[in-house]
Amino acid sequence: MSEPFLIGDSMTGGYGKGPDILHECTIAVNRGEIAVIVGPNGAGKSTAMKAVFGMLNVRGGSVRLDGEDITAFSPQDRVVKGMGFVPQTSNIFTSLTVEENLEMGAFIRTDDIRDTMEQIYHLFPILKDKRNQAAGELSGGQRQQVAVGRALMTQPKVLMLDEPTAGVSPIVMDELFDRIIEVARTGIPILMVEQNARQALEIADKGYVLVQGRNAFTGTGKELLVDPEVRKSFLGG
Amino acid sequence: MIVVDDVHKHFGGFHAVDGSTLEIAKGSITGLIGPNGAGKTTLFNVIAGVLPPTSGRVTMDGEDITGLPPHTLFHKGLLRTFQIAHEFSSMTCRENLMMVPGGQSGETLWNTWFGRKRIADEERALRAKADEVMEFLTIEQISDLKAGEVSGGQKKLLELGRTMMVDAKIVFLDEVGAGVNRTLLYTIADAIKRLNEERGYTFVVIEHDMEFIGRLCDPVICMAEGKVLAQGTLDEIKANEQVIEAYLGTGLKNKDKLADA
Amino acid sequence: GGHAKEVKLGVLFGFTGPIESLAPAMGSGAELAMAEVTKSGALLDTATVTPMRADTGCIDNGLSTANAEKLLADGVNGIIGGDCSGVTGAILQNVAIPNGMAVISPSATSPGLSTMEDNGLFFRTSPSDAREGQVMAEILQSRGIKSIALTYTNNDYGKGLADAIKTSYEAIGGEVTISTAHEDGKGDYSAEVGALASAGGDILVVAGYLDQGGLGIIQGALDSGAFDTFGLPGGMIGDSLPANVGADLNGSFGQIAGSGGEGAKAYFAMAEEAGFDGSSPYSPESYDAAALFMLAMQAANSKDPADYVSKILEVANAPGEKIYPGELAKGLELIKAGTDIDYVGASAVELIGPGESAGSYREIEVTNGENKTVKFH
Amino acid sequence: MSETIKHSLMFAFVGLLIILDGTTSYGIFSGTWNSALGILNMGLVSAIMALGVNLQWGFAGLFNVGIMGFTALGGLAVVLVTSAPTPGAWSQGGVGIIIGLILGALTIVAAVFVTKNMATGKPRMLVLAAILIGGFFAFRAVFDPAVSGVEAINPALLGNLGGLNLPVLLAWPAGGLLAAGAAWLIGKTALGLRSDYLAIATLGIAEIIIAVMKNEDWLSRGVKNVVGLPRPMRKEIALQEDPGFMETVTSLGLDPVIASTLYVKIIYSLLFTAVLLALLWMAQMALKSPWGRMMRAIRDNEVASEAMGKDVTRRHLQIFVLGSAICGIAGAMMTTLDGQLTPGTYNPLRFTFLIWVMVVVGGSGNNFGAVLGGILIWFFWIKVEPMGTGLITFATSGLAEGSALKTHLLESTAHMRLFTMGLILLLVLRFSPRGLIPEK
Amino acid sequence: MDLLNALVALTNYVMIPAVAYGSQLALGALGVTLIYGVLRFSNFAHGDTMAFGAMITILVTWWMQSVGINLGPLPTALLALPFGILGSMALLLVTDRVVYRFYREQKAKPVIFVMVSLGVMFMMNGLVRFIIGPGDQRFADGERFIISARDFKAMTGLREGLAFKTSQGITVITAVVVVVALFWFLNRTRTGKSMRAYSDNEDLALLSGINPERVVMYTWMIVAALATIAGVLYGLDKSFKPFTYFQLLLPIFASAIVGGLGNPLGAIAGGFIIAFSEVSITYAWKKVLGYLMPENLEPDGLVQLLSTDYKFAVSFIILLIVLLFKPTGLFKGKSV
Ligand SMILES: Nc1ncnc2c1ncn2[C@@H]1O[C@H](COP(=O)(O)OP(=O)(O)OP(=O)(O)O)[C@@H](O)[C@H]1O
Ligand SMILES: Nc1ncnc2c1ncn2[C@@H]1O[C@H](COP(=O)(O)OP(=O)(O)OP(=O)(O)O)[C@@H](O)[C@H]1O
Ligand SMILES: CC(C)C[C@H](N)C(=O)O
Ligand SMILES: [Mg+2]
Ligand SMILES: [Mg+2]
Repeated sequence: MSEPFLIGDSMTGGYGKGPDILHECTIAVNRGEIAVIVGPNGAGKSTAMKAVFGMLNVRGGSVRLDGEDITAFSPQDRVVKGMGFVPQTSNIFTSLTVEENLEMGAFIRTDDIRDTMEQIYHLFPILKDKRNQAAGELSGGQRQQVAVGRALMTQPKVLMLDEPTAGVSPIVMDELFDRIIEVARTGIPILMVEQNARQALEIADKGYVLVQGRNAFTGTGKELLVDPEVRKSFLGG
Repeated sequence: MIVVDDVHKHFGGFHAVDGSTLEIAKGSITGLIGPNGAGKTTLFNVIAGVLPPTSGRVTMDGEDITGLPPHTLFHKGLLRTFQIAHEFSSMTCRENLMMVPGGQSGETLWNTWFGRKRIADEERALRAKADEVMEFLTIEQISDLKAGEVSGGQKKLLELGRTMMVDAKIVFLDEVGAGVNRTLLYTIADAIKRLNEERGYTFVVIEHDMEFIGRLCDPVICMAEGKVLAQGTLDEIKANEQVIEAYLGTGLKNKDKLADA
Repeated sequence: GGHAKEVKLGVLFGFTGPIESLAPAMGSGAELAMAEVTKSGALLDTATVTPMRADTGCIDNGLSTANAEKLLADGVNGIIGGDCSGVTGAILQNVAIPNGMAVISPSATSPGLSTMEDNGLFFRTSPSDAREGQVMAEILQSRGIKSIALTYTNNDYGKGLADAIKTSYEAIGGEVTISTAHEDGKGDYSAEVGALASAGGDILVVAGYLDQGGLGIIQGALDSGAFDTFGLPGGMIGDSLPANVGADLNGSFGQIAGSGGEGAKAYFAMAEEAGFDGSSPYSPESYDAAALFMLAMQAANSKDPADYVSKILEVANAPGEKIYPGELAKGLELIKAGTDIDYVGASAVELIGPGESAGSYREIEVTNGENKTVKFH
Repeated sequence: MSETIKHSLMFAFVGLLIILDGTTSYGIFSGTWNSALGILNMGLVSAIMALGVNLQWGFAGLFNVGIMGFTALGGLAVVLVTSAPTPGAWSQGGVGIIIGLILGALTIVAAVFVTKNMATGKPRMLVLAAILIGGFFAFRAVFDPAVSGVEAINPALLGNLGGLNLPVLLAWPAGGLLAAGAAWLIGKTALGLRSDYLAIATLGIAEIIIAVMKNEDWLSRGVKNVVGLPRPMRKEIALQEDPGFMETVTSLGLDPVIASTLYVKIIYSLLFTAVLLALLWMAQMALKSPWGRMMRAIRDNEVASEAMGKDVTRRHLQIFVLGSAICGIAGAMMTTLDGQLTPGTYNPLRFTFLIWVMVVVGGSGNNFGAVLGGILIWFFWIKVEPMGTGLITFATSGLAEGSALKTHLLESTAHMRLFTMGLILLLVLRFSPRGLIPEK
Repeated sequence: MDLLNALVALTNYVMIPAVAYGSQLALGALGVTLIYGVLRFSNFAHGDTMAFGAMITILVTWWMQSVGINLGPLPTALLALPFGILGSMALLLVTDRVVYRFYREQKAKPVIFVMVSLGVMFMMNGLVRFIIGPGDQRFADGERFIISARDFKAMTGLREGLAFKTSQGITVITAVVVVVALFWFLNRTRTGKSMRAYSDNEDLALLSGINPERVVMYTWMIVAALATIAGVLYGLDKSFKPFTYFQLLLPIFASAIVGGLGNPLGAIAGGFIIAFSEVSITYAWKKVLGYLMPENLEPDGLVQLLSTDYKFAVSFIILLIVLLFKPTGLFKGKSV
């Protein structure tokens, strides 16, 4: 089996000097694939994402991107390497306008960003109306859209989303998943955490179930969806 | 129980709530849905006294509560959760819960010096109650962690847990489900139902998860652009053309493409 | 009385804080006198005199008392200080008087200090504000000035002096159009200048400090054309003022404590040689304060305050041979020989009843960018 | 457990510093108990102020930078309570002053009433303007002549109304009350402000209080100062003249002067310690109770606390008044210790920011931290001078005798004081960024 | 004629000084507000930074004067200014490296930063006095007045003079230019926006590829420039004295806060509010009314609302009133 494009390989670690939260946890995603992480609250999903992004002290294991070991890289360096990330909480610049938020997403790009911005506005029309409003004044769902838009602006080589659909309305969620599929089909791997797990797993090529910082189940999206154990414990029956 | 009468809330020139009129029946579990930015949270904030309405009136059991501050409303039995979790981040999760009940005798300075016995007794009871709530929400393992250092979903659960610390009359839940594991969410739904049936709490629930709404709510109110768009049972709402267009949508377009690949 | 080889004198000024720019020259003045005496070897069988500096912050009672305690602990035989009246009061009440330590302040001029129960331990080489008010009123009258605008630095010195000037001047028929305070060390004095200009008057009298707010006020008044002649009480007399303001100050006049000018002139020369500005306010008074201590010790043949305080008035006042700056050795010898002396010093010291300087004054006029003494009062 | 030991050790360390200062004259230490107790006494006062600030900041997150004002009010209380009434002051204008003040207050009350009860619009503006302008001139008309009357009475020595001629210990609670009253007024108007905005508002109010105390001579002689305030014990001189005291002292083989000065200082130490311990106990009990929990919740997230039924405004006001009252008490104690009220000495650096340094270095949110910080920082505030001198002597020891640089540096020694203070502050904060005894 | 005289008197004693003083405060407040906006703390060392920058400029000015370099009618200090800016940039960058960075890494609370800046203030305070001493220093040269009161009277024949100093002119012009430049920089340039983004959410800035240390460095450099410019202009107009610069901190903070912390426009507005309230409320109207009123109605008293003793108090009262209506300042400032 060839090496996945992005892999967090048996990562162990926790916050600061605190106890380990991840225990030999592995998550990986291939080019053009969508990998979805699900699991109960506090299982360590977000922690795993942060570990992959270098925002955590990883005490064991490694992170590799396109074959390169990036375990020791700082988050900014990973951004430069082409990784984009939408955290679960405080994921927008509240005092900047919507448009400035998007511009900041494209901070490391040097080419013309106007097209991408139009695409984002097309995807989330509400943001176009609010482009000059401070992002902190938006509704919960709108903020979430800004956050995802920001990450898309990066035109990353790999996109990591922590619960991108939390709080967005069904119609926008559908749009969002559509867009995620589209992005994935352009060859960009997508790693995301989702609590809207059923929908997410439906479009996922690969699914991970994390429990207490460990890999509990791993399989294709479909496999996990039909697994009765997984359904009962994590997908709401 | 709650009557919202032609409430407007403007931010500068923007009409976030634009003439909403609705009624929440005593003992009901009312669902409040609508597209992002419809004004649901803003309406909650107006009812709960966080934001003064630009115009309009809110009454609770016939009493005008427009513009009353949140802490007064709390003591009248009106509780709410926040869409973006507002935990007390430097306090432990247990303390987050224990601080909730009003009228604790230990909140009076005099008693902290001269009524220590009574405080100790009250504290024991409170602690037991808090532990019980956390156990129910499956977050007992984080009870001694600082609330700022727990996962996003756990914060939302804590948020919900606070409303369970006191006997409320009416509870406004703003997307408690976002970011909460579905299996747990449905357990919570059962609990809400139980509170509603056994203790007669009234609930108003904002949620984008139709399954959750379906399990719980009757009636369901759909808002859009600051106004009430439709009202009825979930099935009625789901069948409403306007609601579908503005809110529910018709599902994934790309799904088939995905299958092709 | 001990004849130990070392006499220690505390120098307790606000080396930091609002008057940090005055304090160095004051300290140097006091130390100059000590060095002079040490070099002469004439004090108490060739005793050396060691200065011990400590800070008052000018406005920090806590720091001042603590530092006074520290000086005592270090075994000083007298304290020269404090500088600002506020902290001086605190030092006296809390440290000096309880411990029977003698204190001579060169600059604390508040009348409130006169009546403090000081057990005869407190002296000042600066004259009283009330006296200066009279002198100034006379000078104003003699120059034919009918009305003045008056501004003062907002502390007990400024306020007391302004009150004195106002009362005396009005008593002889002058008009004070306005009497308003200014705070030292602030940035901008346009508001004060505006009010003063509006009130009008023949000249502007500035009862402040020449390198503090007083300078700012004069600068502002000149720049805006509000006044072109200024009345300058003691705190405003010093070389730095004409130097800083320039030709525009010519024609302004005032008075400063000091007689004959002989003593002062000698002192300025000595200071220049020692490398500091002797004409800086209260620098002469500081020299004199130190000198008085040492002369009194000599007269009592003891460095114990209990013995020598009673001698301070004696050496300071007539009758006796006049002693000027630079002649401390001579003074000490004379005392030793049993001759009475009258210390004049750099600031024409003459101590009166409650132990403060009686104050004779010289009238100053600024001509060609220099302070020229024109008359004595 | 080890935490407790560590913190006890820190207190022991501060105690040791004081003891060393009393016993050895090596290095920065003075070697006399007078000096050591002097530092301790102001340290205790500082600790009380720090306790008050910690209450406001550490418990409730109120950024009060007006400590100076409350301390000064405490000092004012001492004058108003203890000094003798000025003969004739009341007939010469005292009554007029009071009437004038009442007029002024009525004007403001009327203005507030109108603002609250009339509909917005032109008529309200007009009425308001009429009330304010009319009130202002009425006030000036009554007040100004009365003030001149009082201030004309022997201005060099009196010129003020004087006080109630009561024992000085009563002035301490009175200082607390005066500060509390002012804090209540301020809190009612300004507590809606947050963080640095509240800070500048309180700073401004403190400046206003000082401006009033400096310029209203009828109140406490303004910048002319009130000296010779009474004390809660006999003066040293009186002791030295008291045969009974002398007898005891000589029988113990002590120096009478030292014995008398120490006697006074020890009594102050005991009094201050008693006040400090009482306040500390109260603060500690409050902190550990549901009240403290509520306060922490409010500090943490006001919106959520409101939603959980806590009356944030009222609680803020409560703690603001309490904390300020404590500062007022400390201010009164300090003025008593100084024996004089000198309004010109109040400046924000010394009376506000230094206290803040104490709280933060000690560990904000922790009462013991505040107390430790108070005493320790005061110790350094006094001792940075010899330390600075030492530093500079050390730094220049390598330089050639008489070199220009060396002379220049030695001449500037005075400025080493604040320099060293800064250095110490940075060092302490570097090694314990959350304070010496951090909040748990 | 009388009307003109009244107007001229008012301009001379109120308008011109307030505008100049306001610009000086505004320049200082810009630095304070920028640090607050980006690094999120109130920097108490700002006054001493101003003093330091001005000091370097003065030393260089003296040197230039001694070798005969000058700018003709303009003060030589303008030529020396770049050196002062470089000097204070160096100082601030070193301070940041040695002191502040540690606390940034610790994610210390703003109040810790405030206390740390107090420590830095004490040390800079000593440093400046070590080098140049605590006294007054003069370094202004060139043409002192654009128009002096005497000339004005001669030219117009009015009884009242109008003085406009070169330093005032330079101050006002510089203030305008600097504000426009800063505003443009913060809102239009990438670096400027990244500074605002960093101040908003540090972690997220990191995720956008913004290098925080770079942002911090730029901030300090701009602050150094602002502080030096403010310090030098102030020194030119009034005089240079370390203690005054420390005292200036208070009105500067008041300006930044009343305008709304973190907002450059607010700093400007705040500077003028503070300056105008200090200068105008305590103004004695006697002179102006004297011109305006008929002879027999001329006022006896000073017609002064409040004596100048209360000028600071008044400016603070105005500040309070503004804050009561606009709790985060005129321009919706930040609060941490
Ligand atoms: N403080 C504010 N200033 C300006 N506009 C605001 C403010 N708060 C909310 N809005 C706007 O009001 C609208 C309603 O927001 P609200 O939060 O009520 O939406 P919502 O229905 O709760 O949406 P969601 O489902 O996304 O939470 C949004 O368009 C939002 O941008
Ligand atoms: N900042 C933090 N500091 C210390 N511990 C933390 C922090 N954030 C989270 N934790 C701990 O790490 C554990 C895993 O948290 P994480 O956020 O990864 O969960 P999650 O799987 O993303 O849950 P959710 O679905 O609720 O978002 C939690 O139990 C929490 O206690
Ligand atoms: C040195 C001076 C500022 C002291 C002043 N004469 C005073 O009495 O306070
Ligand atoms: Mg998570
Ligand atoms: Mg919402």
